[in-house]
Amino acid sequence: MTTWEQNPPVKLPNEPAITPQIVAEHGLSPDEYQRVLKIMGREPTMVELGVFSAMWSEHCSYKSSKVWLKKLPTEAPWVIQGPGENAGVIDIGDGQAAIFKMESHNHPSYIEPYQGAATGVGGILRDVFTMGARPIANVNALRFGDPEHPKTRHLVGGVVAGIGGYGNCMGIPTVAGETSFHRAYNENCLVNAMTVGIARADRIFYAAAAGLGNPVVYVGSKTGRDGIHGATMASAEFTEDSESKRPTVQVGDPFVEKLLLEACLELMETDAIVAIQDMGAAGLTSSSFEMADKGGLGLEIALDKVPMRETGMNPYELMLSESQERMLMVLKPGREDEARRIFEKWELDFAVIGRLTDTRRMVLRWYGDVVASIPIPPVVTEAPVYERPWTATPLPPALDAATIAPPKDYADALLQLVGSPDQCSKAWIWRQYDHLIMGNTAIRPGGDAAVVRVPDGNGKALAITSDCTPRYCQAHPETGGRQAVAEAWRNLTAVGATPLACTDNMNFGNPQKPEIMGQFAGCTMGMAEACTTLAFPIVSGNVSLYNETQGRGILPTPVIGGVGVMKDVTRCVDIATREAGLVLVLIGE
Amino acid sequence: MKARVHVTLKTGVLDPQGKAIGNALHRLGFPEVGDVRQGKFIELELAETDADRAKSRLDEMCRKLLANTVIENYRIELVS
Amino acid sequence: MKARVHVTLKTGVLDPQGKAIGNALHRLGFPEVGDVRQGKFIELELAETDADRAKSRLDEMCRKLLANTVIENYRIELVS
Amino acid sequence: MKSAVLVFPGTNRETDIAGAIERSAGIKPHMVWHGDSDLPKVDLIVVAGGFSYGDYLRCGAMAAHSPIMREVKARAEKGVPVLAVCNGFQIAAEIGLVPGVLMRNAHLQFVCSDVNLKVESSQSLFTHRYQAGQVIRVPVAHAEGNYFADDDTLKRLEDRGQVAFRYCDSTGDVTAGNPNGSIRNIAGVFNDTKTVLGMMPHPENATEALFGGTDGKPLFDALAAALV
Ligand SMILES: Nc1ncnc2c1ncn2[C@@H]1O[C@H](COP(=O)(O)OP(=O)(O)O)[C@@H](O)[C@H]1O
Repeated sequence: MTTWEQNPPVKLPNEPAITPQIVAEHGLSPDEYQRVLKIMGREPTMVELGVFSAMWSEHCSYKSSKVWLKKLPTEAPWVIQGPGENAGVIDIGDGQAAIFKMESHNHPSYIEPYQGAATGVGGILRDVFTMGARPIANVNALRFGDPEHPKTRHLVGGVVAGIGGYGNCMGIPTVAGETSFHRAYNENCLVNAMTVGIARADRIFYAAAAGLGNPVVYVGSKTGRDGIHGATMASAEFTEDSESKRPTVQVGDPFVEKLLLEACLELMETDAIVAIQDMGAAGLTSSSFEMADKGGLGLEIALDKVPMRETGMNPYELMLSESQERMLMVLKPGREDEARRIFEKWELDFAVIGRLTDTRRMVLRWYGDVVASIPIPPVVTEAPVYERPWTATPLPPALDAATIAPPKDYADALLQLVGSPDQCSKAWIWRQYDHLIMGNTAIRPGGDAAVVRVPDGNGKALAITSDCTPRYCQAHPETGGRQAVAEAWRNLTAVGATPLACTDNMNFGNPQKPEIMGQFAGCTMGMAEACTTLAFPIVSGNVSLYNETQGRGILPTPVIGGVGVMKDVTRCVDIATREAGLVLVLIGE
Repeated sequence: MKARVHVTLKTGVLDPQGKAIGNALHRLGFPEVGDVRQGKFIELELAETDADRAKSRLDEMCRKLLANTVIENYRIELVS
Repeated sequence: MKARVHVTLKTGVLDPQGKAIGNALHRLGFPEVGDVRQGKFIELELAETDADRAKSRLDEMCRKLLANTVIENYRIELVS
Repeated sequence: MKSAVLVFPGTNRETDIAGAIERSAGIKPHMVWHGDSDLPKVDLIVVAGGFSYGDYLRCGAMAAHSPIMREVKARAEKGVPVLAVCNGFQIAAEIGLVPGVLMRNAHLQFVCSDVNLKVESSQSLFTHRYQAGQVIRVPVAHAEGNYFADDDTLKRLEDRGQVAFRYCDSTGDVTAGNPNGSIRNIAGVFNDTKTVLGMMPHPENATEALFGGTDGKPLFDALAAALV
């Protein structure tokens, strides 16, 4: 028996007994709770239950999607880091790497469009700069309900302002995106944000902790009671009353994030950092577990040392808070003061909150008392993984063109088409995004793909695009998945770039329904096939399930964020027809 | 009738504005300043003479537009 | 001591935010709404017990930072 | 030309403007951190764009009271030229280096786009490489660029030729092309000695052909030529 079990954790004052109802409120099935009991060998405390609930949420564990995501190709000679880290990393030549990922903030954006979208951008930016990259471009893929729906206007306005508000203040240009409308998104808009950053290929920072006894350091903003249970919220279907009883949404502070970016990059110039991980969904819980697990070590944290925004916070809240603009780092021993000086210069909180141990346990202390002691590997390796039943979506019969009446007036039909919400100019959106800051935007939003010069990159540039056509995916997921990848690839080639790799954001309905799981399976297989054929691997991504309201799912929406490179930015081509008299050529079938 | 609506962030919700103002006041030599919170207030003219009805309409406006009750509280006041 | 500062745009200065709120309320079915003005208010905790001194310090804060007196008026209120 | 670019914690266009200066003057500016007390002896001080202190209260309000801005003001009063762009303009207006204030855009949205500007005066060290009346195209990117001043101030500005740039359409019509509601389409103003220029548009983002065009470059060329 270990010493931990001789001294079982103390409970919090007024801690309720764990009932099946409490287990269910934590989003754990009875079966999953049995696994918890087996791993712990005793009944967990509330703090421990909270940790399991966060770690085993759909959002953190990918329990429904994992088996399918494994089918995606993730390798190529130019891939430095595939899925599994904060973001994917590819080699773009000249000793430089591009680091990128896309992430969803769908549920929070529906509830509080401005803050939900803003913190979505904040989260993806952190994913990229934790790896040592300076972000150089943001992208966003948006899906809203019927333009006539009473909520749509409010959601569009708030989401666009939120994305702009965060990115503009950070000083990162938002250079591309896509926006479309369909009634299936009426009660469930999609907000997917992508960031692309540049780092030195030999200075990438990873999350794996190393070095027994090394200090574990908390930096950034203080922890408040924001979004407690947010990670679980993102994994549960919306119900009619979720608008009234919902938990708090996080508020972002882009100014603090800008400081955090500069402070992290400044510290990364030294060699003081061993590992670094941002605190995103499930905050301190997932960041600490990931770091310790990847390093094969244990972690002891004094939760009372965590900088707190409010009085009376308890260990449960500290572990589950989703306060924004925070990071966890492991430093080399003795480098704390050097790091502290940098973070204090940028007026950020800095606290040594723990040490690495060799116990492979997560031990959480509260003013000396142990309040949780959890073996780390089984939380990760024994996390539930489901092979959910699925039914393939049949290929719909081909439409007989003869059954469709020709338009009475072709000119009018054309006008209707270009004036439709999906086809009309999206300039009113990207005008609200600073797409020029940094002075490297060669092709602005409005074309097939954006082209952004790489700083200190010998004149080379990245091409960036995001694409998906949900109605194709609905009609036939495999074809839709293939098409999304192919479109991204084509958009990159169309501006003159060589496509290198992509990130994805899988937005789907309730995976416990076989037909929804069938959409997921189909899209993934289609994407895998296209990515393999085009040597266009997926290096990072995100899954958002349960996008469903009152039993109706959204359209299957696997958004692809593609990145390509071109050696000479002056060779890029946009869509403008510059002079009269030029010849238009149609290529392809 | 004239009404005033105060919208404030709920306690516990991060208030970056308030925090920034507090820091700035400290830097400017006002060390006596403690916690700072920023809110907005909205003054409306209403073509309505009945106080009760006005209040219930204002309540509806707050819930529909003026405040997001997920993160904000509101307070209604009839001024005249 | 707790204080509240209201900052409003001077009459004559256009208030696009107020106007936008007014329009949105009309669209949402509140035709009774007339003129709308938006302002901000700031709540501050002060480590100060003397009301007069507090007021004069707050006045200084307003002139130095909280309001831009070219376009804005401010009003100070001690709450407790 | 020796120059200094101020960097507040939330400044984010400092590299853009430093690049533009280097391209015209051939020498890198000093980047001066807001917390550093001493400002180097330079020929030009630049207050760059961004969100100095988050700009949560009013853009520029907090930065205006920083110690470094006191120093900038003192130097400006001695005649050292100051170029204040976007957030820099907001800060400069807050401390009275240039007249007027910048309010929230009339349409309430952030606006990033190319705009046409009419050069109102070529009689300054900033604009002598332009022709008076010339229409140039440079981008704006701001949420609070709605210039406002009272009638007396406006009259004084007009009488003394202190309006540097106005928004206009491609033909130079200054009753059109206003992106933010600025009074009399004013996009940039000088102080009364024309040694300080505050402007909302970003000439620094129009200094390379492929990246926004080159209509902003003459401004930096002009400074480099005047301040050798
Ligand atoms: N939310 C957005 N953010 C930035 N740019 C956008 C956004 N929505 C659309 N765009 C830009 O507008 C253009 C047309 O958008 P859309 O019709 O949605 O995409 P596509 O042409 O790929 O089908 C694209 O160049 C795209 O980059």
